[in-house]
Amino acid sequence: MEAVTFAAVQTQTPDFWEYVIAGYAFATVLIGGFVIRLVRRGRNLARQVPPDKRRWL
Amino acid sequence: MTSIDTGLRAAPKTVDAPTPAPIGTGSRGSRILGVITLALTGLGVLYGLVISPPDANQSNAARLLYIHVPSAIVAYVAFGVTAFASIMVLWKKTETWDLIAASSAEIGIVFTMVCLATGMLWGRPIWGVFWTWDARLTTTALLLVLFVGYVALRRALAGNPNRAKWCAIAGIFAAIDVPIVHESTTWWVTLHQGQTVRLLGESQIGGTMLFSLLIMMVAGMCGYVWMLIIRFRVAFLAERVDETAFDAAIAERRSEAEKSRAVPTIATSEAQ
Amino acid sequence: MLADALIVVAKDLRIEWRSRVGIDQLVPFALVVLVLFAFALDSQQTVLAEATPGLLWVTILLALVLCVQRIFVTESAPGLTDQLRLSGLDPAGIFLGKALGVFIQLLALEVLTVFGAAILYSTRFGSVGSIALMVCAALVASVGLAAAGALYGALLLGVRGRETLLPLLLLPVVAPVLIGATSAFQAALGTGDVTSVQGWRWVGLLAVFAVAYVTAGIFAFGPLLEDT
Amino acid sequence: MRSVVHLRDAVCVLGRFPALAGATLDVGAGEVILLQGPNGAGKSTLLRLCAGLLPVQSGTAEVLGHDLGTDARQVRRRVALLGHGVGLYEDLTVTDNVTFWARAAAGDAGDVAAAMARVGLEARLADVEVARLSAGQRRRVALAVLLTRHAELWLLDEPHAGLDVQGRDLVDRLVRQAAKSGVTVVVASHDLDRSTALADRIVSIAGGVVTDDVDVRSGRRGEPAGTIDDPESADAR
Repeated sequence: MEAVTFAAVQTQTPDFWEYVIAGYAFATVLIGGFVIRLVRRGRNLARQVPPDKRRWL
Repeated sequence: MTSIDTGLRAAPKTVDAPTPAPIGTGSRGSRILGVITLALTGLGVLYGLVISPPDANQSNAARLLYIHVPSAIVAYVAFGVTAFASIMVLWKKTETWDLIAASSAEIGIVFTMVCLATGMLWGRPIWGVFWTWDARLTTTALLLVLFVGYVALRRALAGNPNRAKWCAIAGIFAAIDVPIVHESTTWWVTLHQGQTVRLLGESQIGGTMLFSLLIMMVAGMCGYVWMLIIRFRVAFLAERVDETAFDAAIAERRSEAEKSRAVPTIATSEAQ
Repeated sequence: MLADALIVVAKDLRIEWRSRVGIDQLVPFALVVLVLFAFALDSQQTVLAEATPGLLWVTILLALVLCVQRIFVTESAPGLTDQLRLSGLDPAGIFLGKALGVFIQLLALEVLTVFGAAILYSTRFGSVGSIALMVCAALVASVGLAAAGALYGALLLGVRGRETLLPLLLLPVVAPVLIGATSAFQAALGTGDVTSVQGWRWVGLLAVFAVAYVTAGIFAFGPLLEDT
Repeated sequence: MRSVVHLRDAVCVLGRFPALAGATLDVGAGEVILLQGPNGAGKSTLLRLCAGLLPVQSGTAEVLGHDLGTDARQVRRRVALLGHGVGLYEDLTVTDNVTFWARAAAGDAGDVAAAMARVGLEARLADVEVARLSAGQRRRVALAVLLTRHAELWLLDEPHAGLDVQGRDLVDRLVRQAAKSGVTVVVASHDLDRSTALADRIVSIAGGVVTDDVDVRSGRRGEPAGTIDDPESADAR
């Protein structure tokens, strides 16, 4: 039953590239944005802290 | 866990090296890991979008799974690390574990959002709907809300000396909830609706596809460890900045006392 | 620990009795929500009858947030937390007392909303067995809700933005109770396709939640109140 | 002499603000200390620290023989704090309030009646809700609560504030009686005339450190906070 409806869907839209691109773009923007903000914040903060205190543990 | 520890422990060595102080939060260890992550991600995307064939049932939509599945795994690992670190905060009472818990939770939120978004984009063409009240989806969505609450609590408690402890308690409570949420949503779904998730099981995962998935998983884990290291360092630096401000505040407070040292003579002579 | 809990709960109930916030505000609020659901869904009562268990428990959850706010607002008067920490009361006792206070108020609200639903949504109650299921589910669910509520209420005592943060933190945590209690009520009222055997399994899940949160609360309240 | 309060360079932080920036103070058993200093000097913080309610950031802080860093809970049961906030439930009556705190401190109905009689809370007020009391009356109720605790160390923050003459006399009387029975009392006050008549020593505090310490009877000025064993503790910085 489901396989039938599914097959119907598939013949109408043979590829789903728009969804794939959207998904990859979303992941890139979100993770990339997070990373860029993180690195910038790190640089910003590092400037305010003397090097001897910049030991990571 | 071990990989994180080594990553963090290896870092001071590079910082202590006689080179000028690092500009940012990078160290040699983290840079190597970052390059590996980028390379793996690039390879993974190449495999995922170009080399691997479209799935027999799902056509190109299967390519979304190369992001979806790894991000789900990373998200769960990240929240697991937060829960573990929260326990360690209550036990060892160290700043390190508190910062690890906070950092990991934030990264977990990012990956959960990626996981949910790609899941929805996959669900629309394959299931016909963006969202279905499937047990795993519901659990993941609740997990996101729980840890968003955790981060909100951290922000609200900024500057509070008890923040580490209170947030650790909130983190543990959020984590306790996860298995209960999972059980309840599983039962709930089995009672209400059935088949939606079956499609994935039917399609055979071929060699190239499996390889793409594996690469992305490794890339995701490397990325997680890298982000954890950097996020931890950012949090660590933020604490140091606060400390410097605190030292200045102490000095200022004491100079206040110096200024008023003349005053007590009046007060005491009055008193006698 | 239990003696301390009784001292605290006696005090809280006395405050409730004297201020009458519960009777004057909480009960009308719950009834207003029930009426709003009726406005929102339909006047034909078919959807309402189907959805009654869920609507009941959403109402209870909203009331829980207010109830927790209220029972901890009384503790936020100047100097009170200091005195409470100086008092020598066992933190676990304070937790149990607070949770018991929420529990008693919730039970009273549940009885009232069930009657309210019976009238407004024309709910039909089934056999003795299904009523027993409802009573048990409500009792066990309330224990879990009260424990989680008391814990997060204390966590946010003295935090700025507490009013908005409490629902954000508390409501996702009690989501399993909503699912479990709703399903158990569906089994009892026969509105869903949940059998009564499954209904009792839901009570089991609610019990797991209740035990987890009561235990964790007893252990976590000490450090929460300790502050040092 | 065994000291009841023993602070060495105690630093205490409120949020990110160092309310105490290295306070050094010793208080002997049975002494009555007047704590004076400008607003924001750290008096209230010092009292709350001594009650075991605040964490010690650095330095030593011992009260009643217990280290505040490790077992503040042991201290809390044995001290009484009269703070700016009176710590009463608005919706409860006077009797209900005193009874609740007495029961919390393992007292009984006898304690409640005795305490209320001692602070002169007439029967008329016993069944009035705290919300309807004046500031001075609330202070009296808070004093009754304080008495039910049978504490070894009293920490009074501006006890005279908001009280009429009879009320102030009552505070002084209670402090004298307490001191006679061996209770140590630390009073923070701006009402110097009254408090110096009461106190054995006057400790000045400013900017979160102890700046002066004078014995009232001998007029002798000790090094700040009697730092015999550690002369440079407070001045060194």
